[in-house]
Amino acid sequence: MKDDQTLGERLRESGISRRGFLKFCATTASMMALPPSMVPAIAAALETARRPSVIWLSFQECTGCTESLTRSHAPTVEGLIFDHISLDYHHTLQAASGEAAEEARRIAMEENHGNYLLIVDGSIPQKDGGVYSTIAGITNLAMLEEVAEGAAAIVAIGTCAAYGGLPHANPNPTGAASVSDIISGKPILNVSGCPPIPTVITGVLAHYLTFGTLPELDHLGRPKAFFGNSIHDRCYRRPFYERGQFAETFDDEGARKGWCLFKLGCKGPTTYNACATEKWNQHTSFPIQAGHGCIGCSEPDFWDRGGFYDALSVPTDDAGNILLGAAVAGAAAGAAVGLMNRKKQNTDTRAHEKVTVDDLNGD
Amino acid sequence: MTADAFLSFARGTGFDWALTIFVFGMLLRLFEVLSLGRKPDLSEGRGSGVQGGLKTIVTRTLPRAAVFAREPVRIINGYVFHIGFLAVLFLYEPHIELFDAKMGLSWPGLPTGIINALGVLTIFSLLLALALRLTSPVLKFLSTGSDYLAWLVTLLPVLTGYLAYNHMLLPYTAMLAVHILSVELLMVVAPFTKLTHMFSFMLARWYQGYRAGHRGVES
Amino acid sequence: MSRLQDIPIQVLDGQGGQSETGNVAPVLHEIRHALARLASTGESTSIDLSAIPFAPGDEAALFGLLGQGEVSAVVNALGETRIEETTYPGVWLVTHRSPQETVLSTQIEITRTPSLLSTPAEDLSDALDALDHYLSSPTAQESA
Amino acid sequence: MSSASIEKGIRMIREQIDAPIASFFSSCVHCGMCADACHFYVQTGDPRYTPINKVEPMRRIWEQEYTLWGRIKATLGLSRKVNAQDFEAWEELVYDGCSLCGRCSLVCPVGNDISDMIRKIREGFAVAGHAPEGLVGATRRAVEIGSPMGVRLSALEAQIRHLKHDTGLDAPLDQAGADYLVLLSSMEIMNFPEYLEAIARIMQQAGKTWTISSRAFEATNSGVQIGVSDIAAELVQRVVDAAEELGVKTVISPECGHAYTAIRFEGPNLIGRPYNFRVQHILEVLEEFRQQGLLKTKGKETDRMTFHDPCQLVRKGGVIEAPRNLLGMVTDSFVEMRDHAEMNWCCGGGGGVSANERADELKSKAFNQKKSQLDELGVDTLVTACANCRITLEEGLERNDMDIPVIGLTEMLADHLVEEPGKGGET
Repeated sequence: MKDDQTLGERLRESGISRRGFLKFCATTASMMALPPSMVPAIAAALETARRPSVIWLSFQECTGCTESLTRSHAPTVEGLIFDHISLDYHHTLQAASGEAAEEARRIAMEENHGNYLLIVDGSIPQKDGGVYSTIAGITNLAMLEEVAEGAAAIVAIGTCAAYGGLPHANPNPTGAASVSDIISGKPILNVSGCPPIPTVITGVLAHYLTFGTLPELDHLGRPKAFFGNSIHDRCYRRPFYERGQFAETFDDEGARKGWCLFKLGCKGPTTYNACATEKWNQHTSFPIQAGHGCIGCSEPDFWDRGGFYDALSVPTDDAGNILLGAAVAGAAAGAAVGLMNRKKQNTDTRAHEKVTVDDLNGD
Repeated sequence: MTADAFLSFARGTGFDWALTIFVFGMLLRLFEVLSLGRKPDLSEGRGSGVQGGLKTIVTRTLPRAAVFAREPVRIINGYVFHIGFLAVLFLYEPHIELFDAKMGLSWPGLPTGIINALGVLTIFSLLLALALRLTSPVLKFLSTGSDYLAWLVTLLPVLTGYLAYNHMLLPYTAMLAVHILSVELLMVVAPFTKLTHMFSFMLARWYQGYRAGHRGVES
Repeated sequence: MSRLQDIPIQVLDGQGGQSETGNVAPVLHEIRHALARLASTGESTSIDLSAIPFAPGDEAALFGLLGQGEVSAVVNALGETRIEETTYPGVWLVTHRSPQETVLSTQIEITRTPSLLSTPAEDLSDALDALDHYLSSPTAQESA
Repeated sequence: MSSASIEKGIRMIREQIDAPIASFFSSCVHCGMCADACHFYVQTGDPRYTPINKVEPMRRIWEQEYTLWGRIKATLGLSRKVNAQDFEAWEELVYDGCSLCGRCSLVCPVGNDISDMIRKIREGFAVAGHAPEGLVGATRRAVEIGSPMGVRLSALEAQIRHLKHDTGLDAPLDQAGADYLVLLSSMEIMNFPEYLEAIARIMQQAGKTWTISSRAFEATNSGVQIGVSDIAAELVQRVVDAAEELGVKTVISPECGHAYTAIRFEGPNLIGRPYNFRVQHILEVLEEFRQQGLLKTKGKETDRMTFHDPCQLVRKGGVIEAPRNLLGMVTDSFVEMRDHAEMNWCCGGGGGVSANERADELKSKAFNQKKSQLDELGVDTLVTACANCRITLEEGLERNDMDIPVIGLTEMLADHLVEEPGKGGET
């Protein structure tokens, strides 16, 4: 493979017709959540896009993000993209292991210094010098700092890399942190989700490949194209919410009729992701469609935001004890004030001298 | 602090504190009132004090025609924001869910569109209430800082709820947090302002009604 | 292990052409506006259905409402793409599939001719070259 | 004023505050509806006369003395203690600007009995030396002479002699075992002796025995009006002693508003025990006679007339139907005022205002409310059942050049009595 070819050239070389290229551009636009009117711009950009080197670091994670990516539903398109990136290090996927693998990483870093794309999944333990997760004897913390230094941009894949995720959940025994907690001064893009939607991962990579830049981000560093709307706003069950039709349990009539899952704890209103439109498994379905509320997995600290089955409008703590305590304290304080008042009144009553007409002239 | 963390605070610690202060404060006020006691009425009754008290708690909800004729706008507006506020509070499904989850009580709600419209109505009604307070000589004379504070903390939950639902001003998560926080502000402020009337009005009506009932007087 | 039909869930019939959520109507309105634009200014519009929040059955309901018109074509490039005119001329349903036949994206195009149908300009010169090449080849001269 | 007397006033107000008062202050939302119910505010347009404002010093005392929050505020210097200037400033509002008519209590949406609060705050103002001179004088006369107007027994005896001379009817003094002990207000003795005659004739027709106590003939209770419970109790005690000594079954409160509620409802609470006799307003007695067929009338008035409900009777005494039933016996041309019965407007002279000379101007302003009610109706005659209302109304009508006679209902009924042969009259 020649590294100086553009993506366009590369695609045509692999025998794709001009209509095929157009179709590729159209489906890529769809994947990047760009409007179909962007297709010509994508085609033009692909003609000049170069093949980048990619280093993928997996830290404190469950490999769910990689699983999600490799199960992406459109192997042709994503396959084409991955054929045209140089995935130089991904310890789950690469054939090399041990010292050879680390060697590949070092070579890629040296050869593409300042130009490679760093993809991270998993959080980074910081406590006790980061000893809780190491690769080849190197702590995740040290490896991240080392690799990030020469990266053109960093993509944090999954909620762990983006915001700390599950390892960061209270009480966070390993001191897990997100990429952006550690690295500054580099463009960082977060593709959150536990795991992220595969088409969103590839869409973001396609955007970077195509345009050579990171897309527009929201205040949490996520691409607006995918994370610009809440699940609730794009949910097909939204009309039921508006009409006040809710499933009360998972097996009642409302649940069978596909009514809104708000009362069953759906976090759709405060969760920003593309599940409701992109969906999963070849646009087949997503959790709400399957009858379970959104758990908000693409938001920071979603593990610590109250019960998954408590409605958003319900306070997260058990109010029972507070209520009882406050009630007892309030009643006691009231009674205490009451006693003081009574005492005061008794004193007044005792001090009361019978009022006569002579008292009325006030002197 | 991210919007999510802010929301978590509002739903967690913030709510705990607000609820504590609200319950503590309201019970304190209630006990303060009741512990002052009342001497038994030794005069021969013409009617039942208990009946009069219970009756007045209900009937005093309606205005006397003679006074209504003098202040129709103020009285109707009073109904509008009271009913609007209570409807939005008690008939919006997510709110009902709160009562259900915390108290095990639930009842049917209204469609969100209607709640939204009621919210707008309530906001305008509260604005009118403020305008009346600022223009009527009597209200202006009577009003203290505490009255305006009570007005503000009543308006905020309705306003922020409306803004959150309609995705205005702030992203939903942040606005929802602001909304919940504004309710908590209301809960904290209520026991120390005239908002205590939300409970004490029943006592006041009871006492006057009891006396009227005992004397066989209309009330 | 129970079979699918033993699981007490009710699968809603998605073919009924009825949408309980009411999510179909807004798409139809969007199509109508695009069609009006096409008629007055000639501007084409493409609607990517993967960006529309559909309930199970909504998509089928939409397709049912649009119906099938006079033209249907298949483009074999990077997998099969079906291009069908609906009963509303100018409104096309374009379904891109991968070689593995999974749907990559579904689009409704409001245009006189979907762009994928017309021959790319570069292909014309390639075709010319190919035909010239053939005509200059011995086989061609023989058959002439 | 000495700070000692202010201290006394504050202590007295503190003594008055009970659970109802605390619940009222807890409930007030400053909605201002009470202003619209008050003739002093409506006629002057001065927001200081808003009823709830008249008890503002009491509210501050309640908050600062009886609530934790108020104590904290006071400690932090966020609220000011009630001082001599406050007493000075509020005296006029508490006495001149309120006739204790109770209309505000009836319209308060949260149910505050504001009128009762003003009745109670007066206790503090009185002992602090902030009661109006006129009322203090009346109270002194009530205690020392037995009548706020200084009417002595001899004056009553003179009226009884007139009665005998004119009609041959007697008003028996101190007759033990009578059915009824009749009380009179000074005004009835001095200004409206027709009342005494009417009673005598009605009692005769009904065949009831009655008496007047030479020791306690006065019904008016200045102690209640000025707001000194100790004095009010003393005045009530005089009547109770007389009634018990004479062994009467029923004490009749005359055509007077506050005298009725004072003896009927406040009395037992003032002296700290229930009575062993009944107390009725004269209209209640007449209504009972009517129902028992003991009241027979003939002929009807032809004048167009209306009835002025005394505030204390309708809003605090519960006498609403009786006057209407009784009026029905003697007139077909009775019309109601726009706001009548429990919503009637005060004449402006109740609650001690008429005894407080310095309030004259304010009282006449407040009367305009009554005037506008009467102007609307255009009646020939005004009937009422309270001597104090009657005097206030007569003064007000005269000042406004309105030629409408004011008549007591009892007298009017007496005028229509069927004179049965052999029973009294000029035999």
